[in-house]
Amino acid sequence: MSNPTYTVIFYLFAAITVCSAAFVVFTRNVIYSAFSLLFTFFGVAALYVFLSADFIAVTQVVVYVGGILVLLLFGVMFTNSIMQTGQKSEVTHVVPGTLLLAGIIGALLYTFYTTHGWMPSETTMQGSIVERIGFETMSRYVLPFEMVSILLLAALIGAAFLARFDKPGK
Amino acid sequence: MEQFTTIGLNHYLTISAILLGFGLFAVMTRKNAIVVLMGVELILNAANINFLAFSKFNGGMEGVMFALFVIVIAAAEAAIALAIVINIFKLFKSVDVSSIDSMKE
Amino acid sequence: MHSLIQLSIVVLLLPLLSFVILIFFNRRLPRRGDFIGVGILGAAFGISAYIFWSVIVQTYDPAFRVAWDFTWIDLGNVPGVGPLQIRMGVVIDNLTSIMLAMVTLISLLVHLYSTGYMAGDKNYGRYFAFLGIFTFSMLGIVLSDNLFSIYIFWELVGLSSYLLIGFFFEKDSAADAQKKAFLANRVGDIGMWLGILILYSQFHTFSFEQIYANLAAGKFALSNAWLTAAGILLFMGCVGKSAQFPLHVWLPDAMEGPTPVSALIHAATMVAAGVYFVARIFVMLTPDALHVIAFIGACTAFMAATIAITQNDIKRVLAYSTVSQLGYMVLGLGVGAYSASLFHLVTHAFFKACLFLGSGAIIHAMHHEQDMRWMGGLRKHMPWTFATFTLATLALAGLPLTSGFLSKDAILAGAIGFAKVEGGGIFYLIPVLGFFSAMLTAFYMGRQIWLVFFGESRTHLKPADNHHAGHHAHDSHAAHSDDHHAYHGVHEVSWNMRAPLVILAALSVFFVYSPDPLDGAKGWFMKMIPTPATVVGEANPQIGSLHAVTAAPHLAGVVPTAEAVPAVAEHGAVAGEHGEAKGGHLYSDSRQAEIVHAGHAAHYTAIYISSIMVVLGIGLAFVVYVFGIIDPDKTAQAIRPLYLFSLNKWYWDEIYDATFIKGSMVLAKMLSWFDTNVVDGIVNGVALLVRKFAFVNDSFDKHVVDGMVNFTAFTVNTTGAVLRKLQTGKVQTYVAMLILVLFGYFVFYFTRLIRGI
Amino acid sequence: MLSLIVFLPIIAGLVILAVPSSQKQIIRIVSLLAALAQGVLAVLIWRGYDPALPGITAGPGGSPLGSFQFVEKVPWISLHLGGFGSLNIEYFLGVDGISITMVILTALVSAIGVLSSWTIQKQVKGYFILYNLLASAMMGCFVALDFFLFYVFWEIMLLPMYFLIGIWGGPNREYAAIKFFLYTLFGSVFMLLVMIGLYFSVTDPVTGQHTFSLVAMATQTNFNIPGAIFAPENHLWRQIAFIVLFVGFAIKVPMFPFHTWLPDAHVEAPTPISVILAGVLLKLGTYGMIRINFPLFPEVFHASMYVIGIFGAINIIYGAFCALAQQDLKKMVAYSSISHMGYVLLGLSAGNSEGMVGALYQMFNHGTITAMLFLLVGVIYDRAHTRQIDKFGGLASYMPVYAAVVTVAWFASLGLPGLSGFISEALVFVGAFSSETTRPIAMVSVLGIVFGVAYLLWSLQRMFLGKRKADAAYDLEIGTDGHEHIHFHDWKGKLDLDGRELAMLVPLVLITIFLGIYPMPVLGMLTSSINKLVQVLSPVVMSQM
Repeated sequence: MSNPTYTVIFYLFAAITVCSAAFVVFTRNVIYSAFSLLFTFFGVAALYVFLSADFIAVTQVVVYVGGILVLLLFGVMFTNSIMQTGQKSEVTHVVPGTLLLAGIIGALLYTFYTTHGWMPSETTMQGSIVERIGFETMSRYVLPFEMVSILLLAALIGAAFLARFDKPGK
Repeated sequence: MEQFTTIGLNHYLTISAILLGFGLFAVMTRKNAIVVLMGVELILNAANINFLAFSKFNGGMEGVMFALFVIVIAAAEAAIALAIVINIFKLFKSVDVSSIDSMKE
Repeated sequence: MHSLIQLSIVVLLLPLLSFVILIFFNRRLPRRGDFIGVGILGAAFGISAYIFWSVIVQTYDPAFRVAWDFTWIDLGNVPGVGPLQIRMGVVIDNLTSIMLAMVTLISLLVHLYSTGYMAGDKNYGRYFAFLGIFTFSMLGIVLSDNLFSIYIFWELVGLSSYLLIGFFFEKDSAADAQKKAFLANRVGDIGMWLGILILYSQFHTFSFEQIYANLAAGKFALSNAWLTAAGILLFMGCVGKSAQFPLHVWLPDAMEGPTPVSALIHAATMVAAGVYFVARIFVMLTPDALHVIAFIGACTAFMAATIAITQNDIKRVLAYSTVSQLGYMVLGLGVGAYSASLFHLVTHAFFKACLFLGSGAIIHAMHHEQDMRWMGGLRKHMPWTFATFTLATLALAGLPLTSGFLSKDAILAGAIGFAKVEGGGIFYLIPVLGFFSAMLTAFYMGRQIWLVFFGESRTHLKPADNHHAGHHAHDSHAAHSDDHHAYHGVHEVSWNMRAPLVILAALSVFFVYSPDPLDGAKGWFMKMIPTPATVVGEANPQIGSLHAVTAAPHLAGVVPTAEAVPAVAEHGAVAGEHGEAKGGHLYSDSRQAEIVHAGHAAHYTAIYISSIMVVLGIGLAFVVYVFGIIDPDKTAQAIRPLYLFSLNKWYWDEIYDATFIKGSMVLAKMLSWFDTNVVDGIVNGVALLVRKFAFVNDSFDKHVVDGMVNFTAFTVNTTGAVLRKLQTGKVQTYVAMLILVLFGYFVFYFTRLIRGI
Repeated sequence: MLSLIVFLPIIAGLVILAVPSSQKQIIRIVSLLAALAQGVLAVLIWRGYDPALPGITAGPGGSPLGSFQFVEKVPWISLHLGGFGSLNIEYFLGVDGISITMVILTALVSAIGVLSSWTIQKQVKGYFILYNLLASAMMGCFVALDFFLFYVFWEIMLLPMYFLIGIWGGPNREYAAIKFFLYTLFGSVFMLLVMIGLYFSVTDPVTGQHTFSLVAMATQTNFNIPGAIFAPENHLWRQIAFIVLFVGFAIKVPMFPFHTWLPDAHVEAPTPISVILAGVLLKLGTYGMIRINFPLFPEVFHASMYVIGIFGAINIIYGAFCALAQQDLKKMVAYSSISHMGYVLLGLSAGNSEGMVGALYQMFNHGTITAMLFLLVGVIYDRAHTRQIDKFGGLASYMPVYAAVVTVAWFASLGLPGLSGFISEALVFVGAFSSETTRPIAMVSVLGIVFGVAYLLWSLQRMFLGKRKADAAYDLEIGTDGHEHIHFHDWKGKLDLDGRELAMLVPLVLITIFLGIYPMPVLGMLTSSINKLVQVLSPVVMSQM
């Protein structure tokens, strides 16, 4: 993949992802965090496209941006009065956290770059995989698929139950 | 230099590692439960990137499928987690995870 | 099947039918169904009379015998024995047909009599049902052809006796008496049962015929002592049922039953069954066994007679006289006077039934007063009863011209002959006791007649308190009150009670049995029932001719005329020749032949002595009670110990109570104590030991095993207290630790990587 | 057929499980229907039974067919134990003359027990489930021909019995239940050891493998493993095995020093359980002896005939004496059971056909008669709430039907001719006396007849005859018609026997009378089996007869 344009676009999205993720983590304002998380998700979705997983990318956008992020924003709004300016969230363990952050990232990178065992396959995945996903979902992964759907249903019902305001009997 | 111009596995892994690190940092240091949840989402995304990257460079479908399931489960997890957070807020009038330590002893 | 057999089975089953109908339906029938009981017995008597007529009168064959049997229990092909069956059957011979007629006749008369006597009783119907089952059982004994069925009916007779004695079961005395009767009978029965078992164990059959055939063939493998024992044990059944010493105690108490029952069961039939049974087994009794039987009979006759003279209860006197007369019969069998003994059985049945029914009439008329001391003068008020009672009394006392004279005399003659043949001094005790008892009999019967029928009424003399306290138990009807002091109620009984008395009294006269008023042996009875030849003669058991029955065909060839057949009966040269000719056709056993012969020789001696004795006895009664020369009360005072000894029935009840009954109860209590405390105590003790061990185990467990557990817990606790500090409850602390561990793993991993491992 | 008759009550129990516990009547009716169906099956089996086939040992060729009837034989458990070889357990049912009478008895007594259970009010559902389990296990014991299967049924029986006494019993029920349970368990534990030893000593002549089949074990030539623990030459171990098995069964009989659980269990148990206990369970002890103990070790049996006879005589006389001393009517009946089971032992010890037929017939008769006795005790206990003999008196005047049935039952128990108990006792004595070994014992045992009369008639007199006692358990009233009546405190039902009680008692009375007059219906089924059994035990028996 030595197409320079390709490379540049990759780095662009990589930068967006990393920077927005950093902003999510380091800003004190919860609202800012939430909005910058939006960019992170988009960036990640873009990276998925680079990884030939266009369907996953679309799913990422639909689920994360359309679902999870909205949920998070609702959460923020429920738990903070939005009109307050000082929606600062406190931090703790900053020093050990930073150290660990550096340590983990360093260690992982060290591992990645010193490992010589990454032997990319001859046949890398090319083109769209939507059809293959559909095929696999309905054949090999039909049981996990069904289980996941049931799990999702149960989780949604459970969540709705948990978050209800006026519980009967209380 | 070729290392930088040819986008290979390690690039994705590096991004994934950074996202993981940020996610962990958020989980560890932030007091607001919502932000902690955001950190968790970052970690999950990092994992997904890994899955897809290995899938791409290995040619199989396993990573893709797993990523798909991870997204679904992340959705479920987010829903549940937020419900819990809202309950905690109703109970403690706060979402500060460090102040919620009634399980201590 | 012979037609007589069919008829006899009908006779046997008719009373059972009466029982079944009456026990279930008596309350739904008019008159509580008494007409069914009487009617059925009438039919049974009719058939029995036909059997009697065709066997005894029409054909007149001393060897007559028909039998029929069927397989009752089939034990299959038994290893070591072969095909084994227990068969039941009936047999009819001369003796059976006589007994059948006698039993059904007396039973019929008692049924008839009871319609008057028991009228108004609340369990009237049940009474007739019980009479029915009794008659059935008694006929069963009579008709049985084997020991097993005799034993069965024997017990059933015991049951019906039990039911009838306790008919007024609300009285404690009646309930006691019925239990005592059954128990005493059972004691006798187990002896009989053991005797049966001895025979069965040798021959694997219960049939008389086969047992005797086997015995005659010398197949008895055990020693002779066993055979004697078998005889004595079988005789024990008779001891129980015929109330012989030492099991006689139940019969006087059995007078608690209704008086007609006393007449039927405890005078005429059931008690005679014992004698009948001994007669059936007579041929297998060894001389030793016969000696025992003779002595027991003599003792019983004497003892009961001495007791009878002091009793005041009218029925008790008769009861002891019954015991005494049964003693005579047993004595007769023991000494070998077989025919005489059975003859006495029949004559006694009639006159004693008459006496009991007469006493019943008196008791009925006197409103259930039974104490003779408060009677008297009834002669004028009850002439029919007086006449029949007196006639029967004369028969019992054994005055000439009566049936009792014929039979008793024959027995005593046999006893004298027996003593002569045995030749020992001690054997003379038997006739002596017999004659002495005859005198006593005459005395106490004279006393009874006088006290009851003559003199003035003494009803008013009866002390009221004594009456209630002491004699309450003798009242037959608890429902009737006891305050009939007045004399006016006494009157003759109605026809249905009078007719039986007359019939029975008529049967107590000599000409029914014998044309010669002095010699019963000339009569039809003793000719029809000759003494059978023993099968266990000690001289030569191997060649002993089997039985009177099997002997008879030989005789028929020798002596052509029917009258001459029972040669034994001819006290003359014929019998003598047969007797002395050892190994002859009739009595191959020399001893038996000698006794028969000597018995005939002693006939006139017996007549003289017994007549003198009877006259002495009656004279004494006159002297004491009529002329008042000897005051009975003063005499009683003079010989007070003897008087009390007699009055208290030789203290047998007390002795038994103190030994067997108390002994059994004490033993029972001891064993029960042993059971709950020792046997069960051991069980509980074992359980306790196990529990003790468990306690020891438990303390080991608590201190050692559990101590280790507690130590572990202590360690964990201390460690936990330290580690607890780490538990902040803050999620992020945990995450930090988690990541730290993760980091630690990386560090470890890298170290390995760097070192190139 | 046999499987059906065995498992029918369990099916009924499962049905009851589905019925709500408030529907007491439905539960009772389901149980009754099951018991009646069992009775019908028993009758069918009885009608289809061929009395000519002997049973006891295998038929021609070593197969149970041709000797046993209604045989059901399928492999059940087959385990391969490596070095120990393999464990072959079969589901093997079948009847011969010995068991068929017991099958009929069990069906009869079970049905009557259900009727008698009608008065149980406490936890009806649980009661009937346990009851049906018990009925199945009892039936199973009598038809099992595989030792292992027999043992399983034998043990299953204990459990419901324990609960039935322990929950529905009298005041001291826990003690009685525990005692019963431990005692019986003690016996059966050793049985298990002997059973395993037998397994490794016996081969099935058809398959050549080790077997638990009692049919194979009954033939001595099948003990063909050299050096096995119970091989014919191993006398000591065979004697030990015999004694251990015998004790195990003797506890159930119960035989003299092991009998003390019986009075306690009876006194505490509710009436139907007493009926089952005395009517069927005691028979299992002697049945086990006949089926297992004797044919498996005939030479030891021969050597110990005298001892068994002595214990039988002790049972007879000792039981009778103990009964004489009792104040509690039920305890008296319990001791009379001990006494009557002594006759069974005595008959068995005779070792000849008469004695053994008598013993088996006595088992059957004791089942019916004692069931009757306990039912009658239950009748009066329901009314008066006491069983003290002294608390009654004169009942015959007030309860004539009851008194009549009691009289029949009591006389049947004391062995009156015309009632079935007599024939069996007579045969026992005939047998015991015919065998020279047991002749002296028989002579002593005859005393038991007298003492049997003593305690039965005495109790009859104290309770039914005479008049009401001052401290009686009931009140005397003069009715409007001038007759005397009695009245029990808090008893609402009919004074005399009611319809249900008559329905229980009348069949037993009729059976007792019928079999007393004509015993062949039962004896006919027994004889060929018993003659075969005597033959199996014969090398010894023949020589001494």
